[in-house]
Amino acid sequence: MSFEESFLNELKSVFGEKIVESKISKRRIFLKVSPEHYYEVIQFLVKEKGLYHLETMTATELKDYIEIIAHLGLSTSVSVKTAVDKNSPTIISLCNLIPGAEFYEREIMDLMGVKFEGHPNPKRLVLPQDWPTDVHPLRKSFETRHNQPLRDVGGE
Amino acid sequence: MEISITFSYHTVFDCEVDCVMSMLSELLKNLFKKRATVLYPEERDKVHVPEGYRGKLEFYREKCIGCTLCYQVCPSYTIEIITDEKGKRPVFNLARCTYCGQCEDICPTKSIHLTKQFEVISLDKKDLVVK
Amino acid sequence: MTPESYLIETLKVLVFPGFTFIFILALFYEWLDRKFYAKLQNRVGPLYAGPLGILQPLADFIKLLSKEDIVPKGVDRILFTATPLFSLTLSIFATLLLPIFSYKGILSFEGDLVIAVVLLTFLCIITFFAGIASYNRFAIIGAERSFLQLIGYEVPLMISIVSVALNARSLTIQNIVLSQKGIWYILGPNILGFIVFLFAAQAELERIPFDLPEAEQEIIAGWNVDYSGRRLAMFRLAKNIELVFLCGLAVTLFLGGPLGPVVPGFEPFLFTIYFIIKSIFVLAILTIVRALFARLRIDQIVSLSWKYLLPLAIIQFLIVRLIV
Amino acid sequence: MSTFDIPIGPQHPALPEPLLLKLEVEGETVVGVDFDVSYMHRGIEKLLETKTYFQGLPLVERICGICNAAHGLCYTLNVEKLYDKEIPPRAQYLRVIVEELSRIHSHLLWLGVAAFEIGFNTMFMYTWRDREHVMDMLEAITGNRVTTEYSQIGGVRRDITPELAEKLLKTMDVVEERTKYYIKVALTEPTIAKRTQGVGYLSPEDAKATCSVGPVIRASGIKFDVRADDPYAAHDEVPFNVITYDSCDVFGRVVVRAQELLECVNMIRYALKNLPSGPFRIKLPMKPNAGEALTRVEAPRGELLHYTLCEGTPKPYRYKVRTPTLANLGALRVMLTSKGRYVVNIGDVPIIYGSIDPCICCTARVQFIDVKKGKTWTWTLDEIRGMSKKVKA
Repeated sequence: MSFEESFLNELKSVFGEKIVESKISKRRIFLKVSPEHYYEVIQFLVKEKGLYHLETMTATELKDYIEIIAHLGLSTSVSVKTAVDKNSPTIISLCNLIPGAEFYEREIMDLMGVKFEGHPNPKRLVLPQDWPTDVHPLRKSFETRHNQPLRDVGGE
Repeated sequence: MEISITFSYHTVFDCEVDCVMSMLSELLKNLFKKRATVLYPEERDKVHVPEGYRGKLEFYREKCIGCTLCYQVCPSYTIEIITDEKGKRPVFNLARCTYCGQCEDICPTKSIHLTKQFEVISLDKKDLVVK
Repeated sequence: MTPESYLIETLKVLVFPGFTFIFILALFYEWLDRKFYAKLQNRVGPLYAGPLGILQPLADFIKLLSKEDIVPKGVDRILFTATPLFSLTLSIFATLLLPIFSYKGILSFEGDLVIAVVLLTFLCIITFFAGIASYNRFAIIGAERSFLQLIGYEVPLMISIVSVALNARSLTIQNIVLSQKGIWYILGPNILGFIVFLFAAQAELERIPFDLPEAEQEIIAGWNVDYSGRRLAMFRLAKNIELVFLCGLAVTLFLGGPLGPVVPGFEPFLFTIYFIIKSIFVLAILTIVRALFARLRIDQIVSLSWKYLLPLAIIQFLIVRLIV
Repeated sequence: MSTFDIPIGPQHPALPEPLLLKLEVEGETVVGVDFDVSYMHRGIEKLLETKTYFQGLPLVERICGICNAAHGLCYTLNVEKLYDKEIPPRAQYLRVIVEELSRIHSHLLWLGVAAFEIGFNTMFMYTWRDREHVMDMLEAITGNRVTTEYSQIGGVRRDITPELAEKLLKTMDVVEERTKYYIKVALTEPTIAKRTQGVGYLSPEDAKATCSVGPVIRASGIKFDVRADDPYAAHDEVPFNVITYDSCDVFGRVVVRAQELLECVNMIRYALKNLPSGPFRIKLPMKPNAGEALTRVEAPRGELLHYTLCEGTPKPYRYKVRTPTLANLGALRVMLTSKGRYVVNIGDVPIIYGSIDPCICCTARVQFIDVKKGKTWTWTLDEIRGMSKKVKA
């Protein structure tokens, strides 16, 4: 009964079926949660279980939805995943729970276009100022021009 | 929000003076030490290049079997595959090469070798291409 | 005054202990300072311009002269052009007071020590005006800092000079030098004064422990951020000549000026040699201080000078008052 | 008191990092700060999706010039988790050695830059001279001073020969003796003490709230080090102790980094002494099996995190890199604003900013947009180089 399994069973006992899926590997726990219970689960993890350290937040564009993952934890890291619909992605911001989440959410806002409600200053972090506001580079739809071989520009 | 900062460090006067003195002795010791800088253009031989340094590419045409593995693994598309009389062979455009050594690593017949030559500069792009 | 004495006087001012000599000495001191500083840090320092890089300061000076001289918009034009000229002329004027080839300088009259002290303060005020003239955020902060720093180190500097004057019972440099014929003041009661003078000189020249007005990391180049081309060349030359002046002043006040064992025939020649050797000794100390410390914050500088330099200067004054 | 803002801008002569700090200043005290990281955004995460895992390794190593061994190690550990094959222990030990060597060179580099920030040029010259010993060792072992390319997917590229190990032990004695001298100077030098004590204050509560990592959080008294909490490679066998200091200011960070240097030296000695024998590399197929992996590594600046989602194809579906500097930006803002009795002076800004050891090139990646034509495209590193050739030719 490794630490991860006992931790997971405890979470399951508290949240029951709210946790849709879960996966365990060495010192890693992946949980899939619906967007409504996302804030509730993370609040439980931060307040009761004392996982104050938010490692990072990842956004991945899958086939039909965008998956937001919040990785929490010091030694065993717990990753809470939620699905967000692709065309109008909005989710609750974690800034009042963990002030450190501000920069991770701003980066996802820039690159993936996910709106975070209640974010203290939703300004641009990573993209240049004059970048058009609707273009999000990390979306699969954003086509990058494949690199051509070095153009031989004549030269001397 | 009142911030109370407690400084509990020891700034006893004597320990500061002896540190300044030790710094002074270090300075004066350096006066007689040989200088650390190696004057590159003049003292070219003093620059020590260790074994296994990843420098300019060298290609042995006879060993190559044309498997184009190096083409697949090169991250910066330095390698172009052309076919000459003996078969397929890579051509390296050193203008793009980042000297990561992946090609030397993956080549089954060890026909690519990164030499210790680190001065890879030239006025003409033509001689940057390793045939 | 016969015509040729006029000629000799102008030659004195223009060539020997005057402008050309000081110009060469200033560049030589800058080269020596940079070379010694590099040697202390185990590196090479200027090397390529001339033998051992001795012409490097001259090369920098000429390069700056040939560079484009940009005058930014919104700048107070009068001050912007006047301050470099003033700082250059005043620092050369100050060096005329120094006794180099005999025990009295070219300009030597009753009470010329006061002029030297006034010029010291003038030079610092000019850097303040230079900062204010270029209407740039960094320059304003740099100017404000140079003034704050002036308040810090000015009083101890004055007291240490006054205690030397008290020791020699006169305000003229000539008498001070002559009264040191017996024992130099540094060996005599004025050792504390010498230390205070050195730290104050380091602050006047804005060198490392006190180089806040042009702290490269915080406010880029401080008060001379907008100056370029000829103006910057003049400012840098003025800074070097000021270095010569302060080393010379330290030598005349504390190390007995150009005095030393003398062969009757060649007095002026030997006096100059002694003067140069002693001021190189003072320059070496200044460079070691530059290599030894980190830069202090503005509030720390002012508190340091009021907490440590001022009491030292007052003790020095009391010692001289009691002994002499 | 009217405030006006001072830009300590992206092109600053002394700060080598392209980060714009907009400081609101009242006289000499800093009241507010806002920063902008968008000057070095190179689109690396997008680029990694167009390259296979094997081609991605040299690109990941070039995210940051100083801590590239950490990036390479984190990348290879991450991809190896997808294969879940057994990596030979000798490779793990060799990885720890090269990682600790690059930590020494990164901390020595930081000590020099921090001394330069407060105007102490002599210390800058000395630390960078002594760093050359470590750089020569890195060059001898891995073939290049900075981009080490040492840990590969499936093990390590080269083995350490006995005489290299011999030379490495000798270098470690030199480095240890010099580090002891620097610790003595850093602790007692009056001017350094004046410029760093009580500057850049970050209370433990703020450190926890802003999720800061690495020496910044350890200098506020919180024991958090990925090598101890979530051991990777051979860190569970190589003993070391986590250095913390409770002064919560720049001085604490200097002490933590200096002491960590000594820890690295002992770790390298221990790892060299009982280096397990056996192969140092195994062959892995080009195509990993599907799954997702999350790896955390203790880079010199703090906890570095790589996450990848793979769908069985040789190219990653999504690759996320979170560098330690991004985590410390929150702490930087807390440190730079004056509150109550704690006053930040303009003179302190460079040293506070330097104390988190920023590496902005890690945090951002370049993309171009052409506003006139409204077309946007991403240029890779090589095309930027191609472009520069055109300009030059």
